[in-house]
Amino acid sequence: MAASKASRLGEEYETPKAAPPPAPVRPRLTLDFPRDRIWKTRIEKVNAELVVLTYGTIVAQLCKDFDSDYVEVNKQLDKMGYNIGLRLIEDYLAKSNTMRRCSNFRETAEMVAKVGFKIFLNITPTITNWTSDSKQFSLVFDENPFADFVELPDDNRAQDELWYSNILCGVLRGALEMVQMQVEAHFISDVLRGNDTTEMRVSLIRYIDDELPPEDD
Amino acid sequence: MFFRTIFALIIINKAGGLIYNKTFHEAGLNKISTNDYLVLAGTFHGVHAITTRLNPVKAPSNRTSMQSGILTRPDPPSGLEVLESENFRLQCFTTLTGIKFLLFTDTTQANVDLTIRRIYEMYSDYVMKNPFYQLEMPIRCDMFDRKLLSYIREINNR
Amino acid sequence: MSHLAAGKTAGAKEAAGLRYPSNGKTIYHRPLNRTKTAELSQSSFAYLFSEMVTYAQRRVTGIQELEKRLNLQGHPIGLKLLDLLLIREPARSQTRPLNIISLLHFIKINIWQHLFGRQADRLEKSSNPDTPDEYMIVDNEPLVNAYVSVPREMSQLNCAAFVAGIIEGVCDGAAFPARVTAHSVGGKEEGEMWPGKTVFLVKFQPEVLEREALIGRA
Amino acid sequence: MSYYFAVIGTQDNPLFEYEFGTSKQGGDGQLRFSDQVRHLNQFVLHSSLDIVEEIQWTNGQLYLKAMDKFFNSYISCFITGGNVKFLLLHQPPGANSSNVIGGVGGIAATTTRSTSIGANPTSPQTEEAVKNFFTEVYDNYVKAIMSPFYKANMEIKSPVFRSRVAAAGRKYL
Repeated sequence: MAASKASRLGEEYETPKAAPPPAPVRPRLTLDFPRDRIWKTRIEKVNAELVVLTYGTIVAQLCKDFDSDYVEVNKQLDKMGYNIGLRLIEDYLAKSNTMRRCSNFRETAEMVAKVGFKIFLNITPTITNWTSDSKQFSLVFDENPFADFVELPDDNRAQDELWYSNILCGVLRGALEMVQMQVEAHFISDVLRGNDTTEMRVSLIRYIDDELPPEDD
Repeated sequence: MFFRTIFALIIINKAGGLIYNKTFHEAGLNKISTNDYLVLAGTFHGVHAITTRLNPVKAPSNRTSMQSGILTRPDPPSGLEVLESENFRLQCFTTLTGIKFLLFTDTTQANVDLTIRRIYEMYSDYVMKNPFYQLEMPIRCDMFDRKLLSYIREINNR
Repeated sequence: MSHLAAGKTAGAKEAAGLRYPSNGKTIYHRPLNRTKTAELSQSSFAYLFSEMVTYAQRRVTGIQELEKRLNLQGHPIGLKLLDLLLIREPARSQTRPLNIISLLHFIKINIWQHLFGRQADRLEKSSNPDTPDEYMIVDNEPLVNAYVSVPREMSQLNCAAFVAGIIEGVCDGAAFPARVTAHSVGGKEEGEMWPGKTVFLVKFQPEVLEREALIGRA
Repeated sequence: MSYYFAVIGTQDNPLFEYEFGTSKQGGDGQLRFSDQVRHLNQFVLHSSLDIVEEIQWTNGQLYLKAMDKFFNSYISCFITGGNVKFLLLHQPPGANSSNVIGGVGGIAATTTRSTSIGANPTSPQTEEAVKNFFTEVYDNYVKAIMSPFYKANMEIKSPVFRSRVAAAGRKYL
């Protein structure tokens, strides 16, 4: 299983070398608000099914508007997510009391998985499959609230073309762009497609440093 | 005499544009024109940008670099944070996304940090979650005004 | 009535249309009640709702059309919730609403409680003798509008049209076809207690009242 | 003993059909309807919709029990919140030749005929068994319609749903 997974993933990105030991992660949150406490005390909550059904109706509407052109639906979902990400980052920073930015991408991955996903979707995806240059990782979702109640259309295309939760890729892209990171994110597997896991690949393209001239060296 | 009073709030977008200004206590600060506020916002933004570059020479480089095989970047240097006159104090809070919240208060005002952070939370709720608000544009959100006013009133009447 | 195309004989090999994970886990394997009391952040809802409104806005020309679109997006949710909440009722109270009042109570109590964590604030019948087909569900502070400030030039708009669509879906599903619209009635003055107060106007089709009269007589 | 089960949409359109034989009293679950009978069954089921319409506004229960009879065929009904009907047509053994040959032939005779499920379509045991079958199907039906891609009155094509109905049939009938 592990071997087949590796070979499958191998098509998607550079062959992963044995990842170096993770860099020590300095805590970026004030001790007053560890993440479980944030979820319990600082987050206004609503019934999960309201959120899940609302997402479902958005995806269904897009499929209708774009005549089941799933490639286009993926794009639209990513775009919506991007717009959300641009705004959601402020909530993330305000609620988590984050005062300093992550010093490297490994730290960013930790914050995304353990704080971001926790406070917005109450899940903590697993970070895995780092590349040796620490610029790409995967988020593996054991649980995906958006996919509750979902069975993709049986039209011989949806399971090959539609990434049902694609909005999440856009959210990551938008949110990280606002804190000066250009990333690329896409799903490489989804249990809704019949895969055994739901996995998103996230890559750092570059740090956006607007106060410095573009790197010339 | 007014002690412990919040006079006004200004919000400046990433590009230095004034996107919000509200005076809470008419008797506290003399009225200045919207144009003056625009100039104030732009000027503060510019001065802030220059002060972020005014680092002691020996400070570690501000550049992204490789450290033990990982691309690393340091925290951005903070710029001007407080400006004080005989009659008021101006505190600036810059978010990691580059928005500046400027709070004008009485010079003896306590807990300004907390107040600004609470305002930031309101901004993230009532501005950023409003489908009719366009990023970087002037803020016209009834709900934000209402929540902000009642919060500040509570502090000023304390 | 014609037979459906799918295989009819017991034990027939299922047409392998959809693929499933090797652990076999599908929606059919998860208990329906798994997420009954689960919670997610209100922010997540707010962002999705906000994007739904923004997206809808790009595809319409007027406020009425925008409300219609939001209504359409809520409608299927109402249809689904009707059965989802019914199946979760204890067996003895598991009954279909047979008249307008029990249907509206189901909406005011069960639907609201489930979606918004509290009942709707009021339920009223139109006092106008000309409109015996109209009912009003009042929400002082619709959760969907928690962070929404409608610009002045669009003051006719109430984004809770989405909720109106959910209500309409419940009514249509239960065979009480109706048109449901959302109206802002909160005062705009400062110090107003419920500036976002919303009335959901439920207008039933004539056949619903006719049937109700028939059943009443029986 | 053979069964014909159908889910009927609000426009009287079929959303799902499934025929099966009993698995009780040594039944092998195989269908024993002749082609002729199968054709007739659809007609019988459809005509019972009129009766359903009569009683659905006087009885708010989901399970309406055996509410119609056509010669020796009994039709049990269950109505969902969304007014979709589950109809189950069942014939007691001996009702027609195809049944005698099959389902009942293999009876192990540990139970008497009068109390066995199906032998007496209106007995409390049968009512209970059919109810359990409907309840289990309802659970799966709700899962099917919860999918955002499911629209009202759409045919239910999921193979998992079909296998779930089959399993409920084996379990209770």
